Amino acid sequence: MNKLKERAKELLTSGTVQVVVGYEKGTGERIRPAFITRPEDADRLVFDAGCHHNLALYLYKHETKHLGKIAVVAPPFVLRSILILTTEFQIEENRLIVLGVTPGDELIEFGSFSEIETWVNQHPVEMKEKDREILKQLSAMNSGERWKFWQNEFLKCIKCFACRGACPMCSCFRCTVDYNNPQWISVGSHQLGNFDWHLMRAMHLAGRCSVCGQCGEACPMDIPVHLLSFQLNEDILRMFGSRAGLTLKKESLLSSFKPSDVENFIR
Amino acid sequence: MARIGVFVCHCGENISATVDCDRVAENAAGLPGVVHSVDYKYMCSDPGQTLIREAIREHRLTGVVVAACSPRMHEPTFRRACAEAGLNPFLCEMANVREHCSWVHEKTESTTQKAKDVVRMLVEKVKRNEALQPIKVPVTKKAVVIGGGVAGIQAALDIANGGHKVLLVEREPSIGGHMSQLSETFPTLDCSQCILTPRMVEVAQHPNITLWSYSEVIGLDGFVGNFTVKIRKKAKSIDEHLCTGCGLCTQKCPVRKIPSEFEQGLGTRSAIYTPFPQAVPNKPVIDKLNCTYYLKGRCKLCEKVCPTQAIRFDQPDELVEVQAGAIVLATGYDIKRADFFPEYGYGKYKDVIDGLQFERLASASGPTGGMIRRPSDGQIPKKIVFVACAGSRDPAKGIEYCSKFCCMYTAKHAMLYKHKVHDGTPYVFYMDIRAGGKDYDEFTRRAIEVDRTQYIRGRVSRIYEKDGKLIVVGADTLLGAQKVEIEADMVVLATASVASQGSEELAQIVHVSYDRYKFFSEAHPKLKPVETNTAGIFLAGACQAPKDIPESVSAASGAAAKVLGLFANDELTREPLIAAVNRMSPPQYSTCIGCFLCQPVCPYNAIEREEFKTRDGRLIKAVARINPGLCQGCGTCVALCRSKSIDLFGYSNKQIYTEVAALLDEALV
Amino acid sequence: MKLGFYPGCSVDGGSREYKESCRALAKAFDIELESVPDWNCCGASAAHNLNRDLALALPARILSLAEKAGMTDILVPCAACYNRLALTQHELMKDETLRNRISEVTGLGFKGSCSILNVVQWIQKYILPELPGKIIQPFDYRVACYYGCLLVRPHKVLKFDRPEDPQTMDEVMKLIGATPIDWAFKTECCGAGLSVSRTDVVADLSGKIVYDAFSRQADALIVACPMCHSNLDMRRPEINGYLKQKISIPVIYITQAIGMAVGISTKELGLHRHFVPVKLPEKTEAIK
Amino acid sequence: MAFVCNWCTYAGADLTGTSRLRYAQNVRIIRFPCTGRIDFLLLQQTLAKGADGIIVSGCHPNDCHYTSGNFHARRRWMVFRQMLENLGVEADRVIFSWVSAAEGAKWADLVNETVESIRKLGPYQKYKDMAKSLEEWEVTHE
Repeated sequence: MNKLKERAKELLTSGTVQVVVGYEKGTGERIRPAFITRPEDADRLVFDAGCHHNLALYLYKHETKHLGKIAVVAPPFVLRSILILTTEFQIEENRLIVLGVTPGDELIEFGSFSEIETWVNQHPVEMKEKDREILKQLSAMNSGERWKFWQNEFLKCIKCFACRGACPMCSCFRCTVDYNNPQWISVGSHQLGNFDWHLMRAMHLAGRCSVCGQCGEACPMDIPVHLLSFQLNEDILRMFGSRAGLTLKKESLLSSFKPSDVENFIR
Repeated sequence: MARIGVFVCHCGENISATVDCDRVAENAAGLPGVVHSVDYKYMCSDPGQTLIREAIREHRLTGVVVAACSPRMHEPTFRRACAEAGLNPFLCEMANVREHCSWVHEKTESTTQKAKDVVRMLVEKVKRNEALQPIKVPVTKKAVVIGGGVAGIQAALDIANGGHKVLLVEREPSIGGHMSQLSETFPTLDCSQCILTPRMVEVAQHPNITLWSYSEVIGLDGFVGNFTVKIRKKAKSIDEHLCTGCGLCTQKCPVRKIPSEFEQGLGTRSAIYTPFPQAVPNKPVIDKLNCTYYLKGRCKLCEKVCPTQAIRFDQPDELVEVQAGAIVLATGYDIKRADFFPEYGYGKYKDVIDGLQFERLASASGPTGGMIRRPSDGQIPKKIVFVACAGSRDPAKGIEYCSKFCCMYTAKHAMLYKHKVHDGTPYVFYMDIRAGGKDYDEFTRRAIEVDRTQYIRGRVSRIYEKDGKLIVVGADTLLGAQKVEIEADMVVLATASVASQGSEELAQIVHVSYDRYKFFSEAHPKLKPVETNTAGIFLAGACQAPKDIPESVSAASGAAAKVLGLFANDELTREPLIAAVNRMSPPQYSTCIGCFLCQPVCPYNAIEREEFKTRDGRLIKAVARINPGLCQGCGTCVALCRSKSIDLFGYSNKQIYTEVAALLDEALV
Repeated sequence: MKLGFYPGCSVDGGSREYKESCRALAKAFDIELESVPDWNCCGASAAHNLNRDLALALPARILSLAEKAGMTDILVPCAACYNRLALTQHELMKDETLRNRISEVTGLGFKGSCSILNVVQWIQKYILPELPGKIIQPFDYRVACYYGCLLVRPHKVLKFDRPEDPQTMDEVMKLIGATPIDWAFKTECCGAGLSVSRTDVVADLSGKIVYDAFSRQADALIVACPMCHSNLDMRRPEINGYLKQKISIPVIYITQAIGMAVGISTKELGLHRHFVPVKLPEKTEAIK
Repeated sequence: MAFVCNWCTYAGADLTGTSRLRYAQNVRIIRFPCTGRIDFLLLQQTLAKGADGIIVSGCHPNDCHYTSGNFHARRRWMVFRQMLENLGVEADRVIFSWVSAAEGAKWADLVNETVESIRKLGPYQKYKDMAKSLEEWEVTHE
């Protein structure tokens, strides 16, 4: 952690970067994202297991980008998000320094994005025990039970869009839900509107989700929305043998195809 | 406020037999926005169309729905009728109540109900139609043909004979391509040069053809009818207007040991050279990489001997931009070489050669004057082994396709060999003999039966040198996979034919798609074999896939016919049913965020990057833009776009959404 | 420097001299070879014909143990072990479901973070940089480098050298002063799997290899696989019987050859353990 | 409700007509340029608006008028269908098919079989109930 602080200080002092996006102590025990622009503030940086925000979210926002070159503190899920966002032209390699933090709290400074690619491929991530448990239950359910499960969950949704706000992949500035001619997704937080919203969101994340789980973390009503994407990710792996966030190749799942794709339902 | 007219056709009794047309029209009249609704016996007849025209004028209609047959049948008819009455044709829609309704259902209440529903859907859709203008683009009636092999020559001649200007671009110093290297051609065994060189001369002399040899295409902008082609004319270091092609310089040039490309390395050439005696244009170029003057700064012998003072050592490369309406790609193929076959010792043993090298050995104008002699010691080989499918049809080598012409030329080689070395024995290792084509199978049978070529069905696993012989180890699968070892004097590998060097770069320059083997992709494998996905760019010959001479020539003529068809018009009119990315005021410019996930989806490479910059050149935002000249309107990008920033004219989100809603909204039923 | 080491059964048993020469060479270059703790059989030659899970689980356990021990590079001198380990890593890395299943079988996690080195790769990566300065007695002989079947195949997975007419061993031998000959049997089968059961087949297959090297005046055969070695060396009486000729070309491990060049004693290199005595021509007679 | 592409299935359904093959009446066809144009949101909307079943049909693989639209569509449907299943939606109500311009009879069979199978499943009450929430919401927010 000291290494991280030192390196951040160095980068800021030398003027290599103008802002370091990292984590700091917030109110109480909470951790919050930090935007360090002065070397003397670098001591505020922290890093531990509680650092869960997906900082990739801030890397393409106007507010951070206009500060200049950025350095970001990146646990594995941020690394994967960075790769996806790079393939989608939202992040430029020469405007970003990535300070990777391994699960063993080691600092790795990546020389290039292709080094990140190699690293993330060698370090697969594990799902949380709790998530794994619910997914197991879900896949054991029949269709009707799953319907009930999600209907109950969605009933709680208040359409605050915190899930959207926490997700670095929701990079559009006008979301489909904000589109009103035609009104694809009803604005109100009623059953249909909620259902359509979550279905649409999961579809738009298909093949793009880096499995950080921040959408679920952000939900004030504790809906496990992240599991929609997690489960779909597993299905995608089964169907297409690929996972998002492991490559710099510009071949997003739904914008590519293979003539040999195999399905069993088209007559 | 919308003023829609509905016209229900009886189609004689074709519709009215099962659908109650009166009631359909009556029901339509009650729909919101419909101001006029009638039914008639034959809408498509003259009186029927007049009915529509008059109604448009009388009721000042803003949209028309014709409930009749399939739009695939009469949509153009009714749209024309609307246009004649002054209504934008794209404000006319058809409700299919014949093929999709009256003809497929019994006469019941619900059949009529279905017709009502369909009309209602289309009424709702047409309310949201926009007046669209057909896209008109002028056509520059000049074609650029890239590649001067037999396909390029044929395409250029056909277009030129059709009365249009052609620019033929060839990267080598002479046109002629691989065909000019061949000795004889199958299945007639007539001499390749004898049939090709007259065509080459015709190209050089044709008033409609400009030939730029030693030139390469380095850029392409624009779209069908309006391309700008950037070409680099490499410096030949001679003044072509002064040079008479006397050849004195090539005779006197002191650098003589350069392996000749034309002779496939079996012969040599000088540093100032014409590739072969019948070259077109028959004027030399200086190979700067080997010329003593360019390497060491002195020599200039050619300059001294040139009777017309045509040598120009300081000549620079020339960059030229050319306007063209159509482009024909005819860049041909290459064969796999050298270290691709370590198991065959190709590139290591001098007497293991490839098919093109054998062509040169067998050619009367070749390095041995047409005698078959081993490259190593000049001996006449008494036992010669031909290996077919060297690399082709071999997943382990990464080339899974069949190179197509090797079966035929291997049979030809065996024959030529036997005709020249009467006491020699030719062996052919093959996987299958693929001799589909006019007189082709007869030809291979002749090689086997008349010329006694030993055909062994099996593959060769290894070739190695031992005591001056080449030991060819293979299997004879027809004799129970028995191991065969032949002590040969020479081996000829029918190496796989592959996309010509640089074809991937060229494809990227001109924006055509290519397959995983880097061959250019046709627009449709069956019905559009010479078109590419980029309108106005066509394919001729082996740049698309391995092709023999007759196939290359027919493809070239096909491509030329397409170009002539295009040039028959002064303007191109295209249906404006294309996609577009929205635009809005700065600083947003568009709801598009420039993720460009739509880019790989487009089969036509129509999606471009548009950058908005400040006055001092700083990038504010990059967003997608759809080139209206390239878009064909499939709409795949529209469905993919997450932020709904792309829409498709004629099938817009609004239109289709309301179609769905109109059918299912119970309030309207 | 410390490196992971997976000896495997051959090298630990019948081909002791291979292990000895590896260790001797490592020592001479200040490399400590640390065996994978509690290693097991890699399952080569038998397991993958019988049971896919077993064939994957055996090497997976070895690799997992190596990962747990913090090893990043492991040297696997036996070509068959190398092949099994590399194939397993490849299969498990490309299929997550399979990876999870096999991890359950071994009860150990699998990350795939170890890089598996065959002996030539190990030499290239760790020995070559220091080598030029350490050669005290150039290995000035004509050598036939014999790669065998497992070192370079399947190319798609191993991505090591080229599968036909490979060159890496030749390049290494050139560096220690040897003259590698161009010959045709570099990757032909020696009959490894039949070493015990069908010595007649071995005599035929290995015989051709030995004869070609002999007829092209090689002074020694250089190998990198204990099974190749035992067939070409231990089965020499059968080979000679088959060839009806007495050929006494010695078969030397690449590690032994380098060891000799850098002056390690023949005893340390285990040269005395060979069946065909390692007799090389006197330097003056050596054909250049 | 049937979503079809203009070039293959729409033409195929035309052929059904010209061949005078009979099929069930309760299908309504919407013409698209290509299956690639069919947004999954449209399918979502169709169910929300009360359809009991959907047919989506286009050109067979390799036959797309636009070369690859149907391949992209296929991938999208594979993911979308899985998503529906994960959410407990009765995915069998959305039928996907390839019907070429020459397969008039296949179109008739497809419609008949689909209508039959949807009839067995009955009206999609669960979804309709959920969709009712929109009307209720609209009333309270008027």
